[in-house]
Amino acid sequence: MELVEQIWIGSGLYQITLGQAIMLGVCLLLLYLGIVRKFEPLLLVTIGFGGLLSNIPGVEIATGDGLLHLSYVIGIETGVFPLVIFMGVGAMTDFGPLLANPRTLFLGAAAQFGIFATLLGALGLTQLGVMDFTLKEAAAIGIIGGADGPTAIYVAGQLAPDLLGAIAVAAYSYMALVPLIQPPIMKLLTTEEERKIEMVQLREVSKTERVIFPLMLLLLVALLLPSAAPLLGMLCFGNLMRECGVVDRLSDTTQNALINIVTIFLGLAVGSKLGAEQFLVSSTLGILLLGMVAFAIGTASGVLMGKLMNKVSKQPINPLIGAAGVSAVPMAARVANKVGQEANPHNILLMHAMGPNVAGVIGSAVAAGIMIMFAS
Amino acid sequence: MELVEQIWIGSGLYQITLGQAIMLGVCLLLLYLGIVRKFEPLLLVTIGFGGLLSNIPGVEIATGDGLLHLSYVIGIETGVFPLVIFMGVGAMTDFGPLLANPRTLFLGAAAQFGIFATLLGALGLTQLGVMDFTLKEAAAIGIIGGADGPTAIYVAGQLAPDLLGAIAVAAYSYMALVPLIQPPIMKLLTTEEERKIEMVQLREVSKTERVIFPLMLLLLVALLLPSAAPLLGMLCFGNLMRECGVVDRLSDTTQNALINIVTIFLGLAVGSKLGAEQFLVSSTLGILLLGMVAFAIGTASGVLMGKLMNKVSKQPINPLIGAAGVSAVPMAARVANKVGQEANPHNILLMHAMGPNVAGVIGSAVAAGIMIMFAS
Amino acid sequence: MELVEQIWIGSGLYQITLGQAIMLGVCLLLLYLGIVRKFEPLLLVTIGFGGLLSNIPGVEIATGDGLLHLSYVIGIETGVFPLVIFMGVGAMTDFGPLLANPRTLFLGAAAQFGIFATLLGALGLTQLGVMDFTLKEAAAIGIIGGADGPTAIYVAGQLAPDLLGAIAVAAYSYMALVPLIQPPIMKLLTTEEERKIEMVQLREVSKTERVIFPLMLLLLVALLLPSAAPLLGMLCFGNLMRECGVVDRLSDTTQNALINIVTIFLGLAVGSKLGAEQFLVSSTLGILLLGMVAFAIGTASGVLMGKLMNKVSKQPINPLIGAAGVSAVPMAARVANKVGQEANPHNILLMHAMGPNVAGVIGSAVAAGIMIMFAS
Amino acid sequence: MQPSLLEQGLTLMLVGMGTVFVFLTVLVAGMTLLAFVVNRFWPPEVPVDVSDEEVAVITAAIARHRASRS
Amino acid sequence: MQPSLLEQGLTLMLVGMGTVFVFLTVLVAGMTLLAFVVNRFWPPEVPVDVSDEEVAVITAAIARHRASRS
Amino acid sequence: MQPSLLEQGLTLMLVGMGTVFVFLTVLVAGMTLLAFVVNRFWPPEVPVDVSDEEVAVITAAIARHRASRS
Ligand code: NA
Ligand code: NA
Ligand code: NA
Repeated sequence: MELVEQIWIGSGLYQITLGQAIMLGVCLLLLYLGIVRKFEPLLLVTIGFGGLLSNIPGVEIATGDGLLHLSYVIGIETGVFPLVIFMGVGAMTDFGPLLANPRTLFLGAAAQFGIFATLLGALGLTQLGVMDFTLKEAAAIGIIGGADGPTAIYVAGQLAPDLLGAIAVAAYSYMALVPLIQPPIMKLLTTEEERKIEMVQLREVSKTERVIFPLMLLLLVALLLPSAAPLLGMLCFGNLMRECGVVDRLSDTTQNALINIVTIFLGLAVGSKLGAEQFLVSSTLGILLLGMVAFAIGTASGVLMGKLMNKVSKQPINPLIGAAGVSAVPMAARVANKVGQEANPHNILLMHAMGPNVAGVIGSAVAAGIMIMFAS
Repeated sequence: MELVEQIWIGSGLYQITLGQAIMLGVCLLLLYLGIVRKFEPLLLVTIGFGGLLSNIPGVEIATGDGLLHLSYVIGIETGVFPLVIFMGVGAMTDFGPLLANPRTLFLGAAAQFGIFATLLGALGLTQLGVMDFTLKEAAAIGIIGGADGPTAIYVAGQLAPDLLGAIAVAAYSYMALVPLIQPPIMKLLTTEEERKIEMVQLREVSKTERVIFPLMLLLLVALLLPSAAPLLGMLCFGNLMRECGVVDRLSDTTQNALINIVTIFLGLAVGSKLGAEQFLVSSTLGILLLGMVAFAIGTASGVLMGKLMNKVSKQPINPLIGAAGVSAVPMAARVANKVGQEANPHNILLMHAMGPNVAGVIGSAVAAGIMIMFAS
Repeated sequence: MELVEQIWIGSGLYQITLGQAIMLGVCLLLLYLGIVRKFEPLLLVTIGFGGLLSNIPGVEIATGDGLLHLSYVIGIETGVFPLVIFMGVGAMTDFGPLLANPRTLFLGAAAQFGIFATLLGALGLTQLGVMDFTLKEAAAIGIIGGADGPTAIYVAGQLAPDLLGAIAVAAYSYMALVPLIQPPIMKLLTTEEERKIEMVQLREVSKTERVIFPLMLLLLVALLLPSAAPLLGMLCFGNLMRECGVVDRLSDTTQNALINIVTIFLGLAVGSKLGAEQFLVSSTLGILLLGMVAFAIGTASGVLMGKLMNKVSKQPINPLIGAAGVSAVPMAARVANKVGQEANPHNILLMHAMGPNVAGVIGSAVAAGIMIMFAS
Repeated sequence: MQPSLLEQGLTLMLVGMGTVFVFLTVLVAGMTLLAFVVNRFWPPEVPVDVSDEEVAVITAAIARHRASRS
Repeated sequence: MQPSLLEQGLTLMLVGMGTVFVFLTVLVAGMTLLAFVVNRFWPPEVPVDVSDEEVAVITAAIARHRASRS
Repeated sequence: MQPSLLEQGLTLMLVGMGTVFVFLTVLVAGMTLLAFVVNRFWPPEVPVDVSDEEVAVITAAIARHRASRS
């Protein structure tokens, strides 16, 4: 009888808190978004399941010697997992469209305004007494606006580990919502005529340029902004392996087995931060709201920069591709293409939008470097 | 001359103990069973070779900073390796047959009697003064009867690390002996008529059911028996990745590169526990004997439960499929199919036996949860 | 303004030292050799990029919690990375040509003279006051002459971590230079007649021999020279997985995903030792010089042993295959084949040279065991 | 009085097997309910890869092909 | 006096956006230079997969094939 | 008296090369024995991929093919 009581006391039904029950529901929602709605499934499925495991009452999974907590300590606290993911992203990224039209980097730069505006917003809410964020935390929240999952996780792991769960969930959720969030903003800020603009075809980029580009980018980072070197360095390393043509077996493994393994454990590790007592706090709501704002502002500033560049440039630039500057590769580029085709069915913007899209990845890594430099 | 003497003193011929020589022989036997007899080669080859390395006199491989000892500390003490293997098993398991006929779970439940009977046997031998096992150790030995390698290694790593080598060797050896151990017991306990019973074809199981099942199983574990959550949680995670259809690249890597890498180091790490001074003790003999008994009792109780269910059920149930309830996937299911076909050549029991077979995996993980809860 | 100043102070342009600038150039040279000249690209690209990252001023990448330093501590200090690479090499090596003609092991033995002669040279330079190497350091430098990357990294990691960067760079650079360094020496030491010698075709080697060979080698190592057991044990383990035919999925993963992942992080970790203050020291120049000498002497002693064996043996032996005894698989065997064909276009030495070539791997691992035993 | 090791084992066996059966019974109930709900509200579509008409067309084509070879 | 959190944020925004633009401007310059140098000194070979003659041969073959079917 | 570094190196060289040769000699002996035992007791089956008859058939087919082309 004593043993039966012990089972009952050890059971989840006895131990579960309201918060844990709510979080189990939230995590099921994330799984629903990932599986049924196909929102960034690679991350939402793994994070969501990690979150379920973290809210099982009474066992060490997301704490102590548990697998999820070990993954967190080994992979996120050290920054290793997001850096390896960045290496994989580098190995999967074709910088050709950017090399063919370097000026689209400015679109990727403008879209980072969302990051800094959100930082300011988070500090403003704190000043008003609505929220209570430190400068570090505000910086980490701002990075959501970079629309780049591993960058957000890397910065949050360095500057605001307590907010990591909310920041990662917000980043991946909004990245998935790009097709809903961006089009109204894009249409609001552009005229029908601007959306119809067709762009001249991109030039061929030679292999030599492709191989030298990651090295040049790395050296510029080293000389100008070393604090962005871990993130951009791994991106460049992955891209060099891809383009150099002599280590294809390493590049293949980086793009497949390695990034997949790390994605699984990254997701579980982020999920370990979805424990009820950490996630169900008022700041989470603030982060979700601010993240949405960050996206909207980033999109808007990208489009506005596109309009400006179209005015001053000799060659026509469709301002819609500015929206792709937020990153969210390749979703945001596809959205730009789709909105363009609605106005002009012959308008193929996809490759043109890939330039600002990958520029956005570089841009938010640069912004991340600045945040880490000043805020830490 | 001094140096030559130093080589001689450093050589294995000078340092080797009788125990090490015997263990080298035992490990060669394991390799023979794995390579020539094809007994669970993935584990017996890696464990056997790890055992060879561990019995090389005078070098740190299975101790200190050696590769095998590091694998043990990182992978087995923390439980990470068996949990990752369980994730891989989940990604490779088709729960369809079980979903089509949920009642076969009872067969998987009954077969777990072997576990608890063996626990009792180990304690009985201790009471009689023949052996000297603590409750924890007896619990870890009992799990051999679960016929599930990673579960046995996980439990032994948690409850009785000193016995891990013997338990793992026993578990995998007997799993490989399923085609020899089970048939006589199955034939003894069933009549020719029972063995001839044909079962109705299984219904199709929809994708929705397959996706929801691992989540439902996880939530039940969370609410009823959280101590089984690490093992069953990873099983469910792997299975969700398999069935959800949106993270196929993660599922593929889990089923291939990841599980293969972990299998290699799990085998070596288990092998590090085959050192002579740890393995050549009287308790090893007791464990090998008790493991055999556990298997026999598990098989018998599965078959007897099959007979009972056949009596009370409207639809016919061939009691042979009860033997598959011990796990040992998919060997035990194949054995049930083969014995069935000997009695009735038209009798295709394989898919029907897969239900209790995977139920046995769940059943022994549940039993493992109970053991860990009470004994630790 | 203060912030702008902070960026300037934090920038690489402000912080960079002359040494770092030189090292960035050296690493770009390594990348050039790897990518354009295709010198051992798997290692020179990863080491070179790791070296670039290590010489970025002002950030923790190759130190503290940085990814490269973590890789170094986890993978090189423990010896895990080179050992896993050796397992992969074992899984990729066909010992058939060696089994068909065991006497070619003597060629692999003779070529190790380069190792010990270089050890003596390093100590001689120290005695003369030109350099300042300890016995341990001299031993680690000598292993460059083994022409086997992972062996050199393993020994340097154990005996002379400070020299690891220079030793690894020397080892891989000279391995790539084999087609330039070896032919003149080979032609100098052999007559035209000797180079024309055709060898009798190798016998078929049965699967049984192939499976037993790695076990026999391991047992001999265990009994005679346990200090070589970690390296040769992993080589044998990989080869057993390859040949036993029952764990092909483990062998495949070892030859692909696993060795590729480890190669990436091994390269980066070695790169972390290319920091200016560690690499730009006079001893690096000494190591580069001694490494070249080691190669030349190893090649010469292999060829001379080939001449001797050709004299005393009944069956003709082309002395050129002795040069393949330095390892550098399979480059050195190809060079022997090419030089042979220059003298006699019908002379196909490739498979005959593979015997001494893989014998060289075993030979240098044995030499490494001796070094580790005495010097540590 | 502390129960003997054997008594502890006996209790663990009873409670253990009980828990295994209770847990798996609940799971059976859950799976049955799941099957009912899913098949009631989201019945799986019958896979219709090939329409009757297509079958007729293909059969005729094969017959023609065979006739032409003989 | 220590600047308020909001003032710190404002400065960080100005300096941050400034740095992003400066960095990316330098990168644009670098890429433009790179493209110029590479195309000047190592112009990519124009990929000539199919010669004119081959095109003629293939086109003729296709035409013949179509003619034979009708 | 402690031997000088150079003397230590010389000894290490002699003992080292000696050990390498002794070890590899034992290995050669082992491999020779292994080959003898394996070929004596478990001789490898001669691989018969293609029967004589098949060779004849294939040769004839090739000859016919060549003849038809000329
Ligand atoms: Na971005
Ligand atoms: Na079981
Ligand atoms: Na060598």
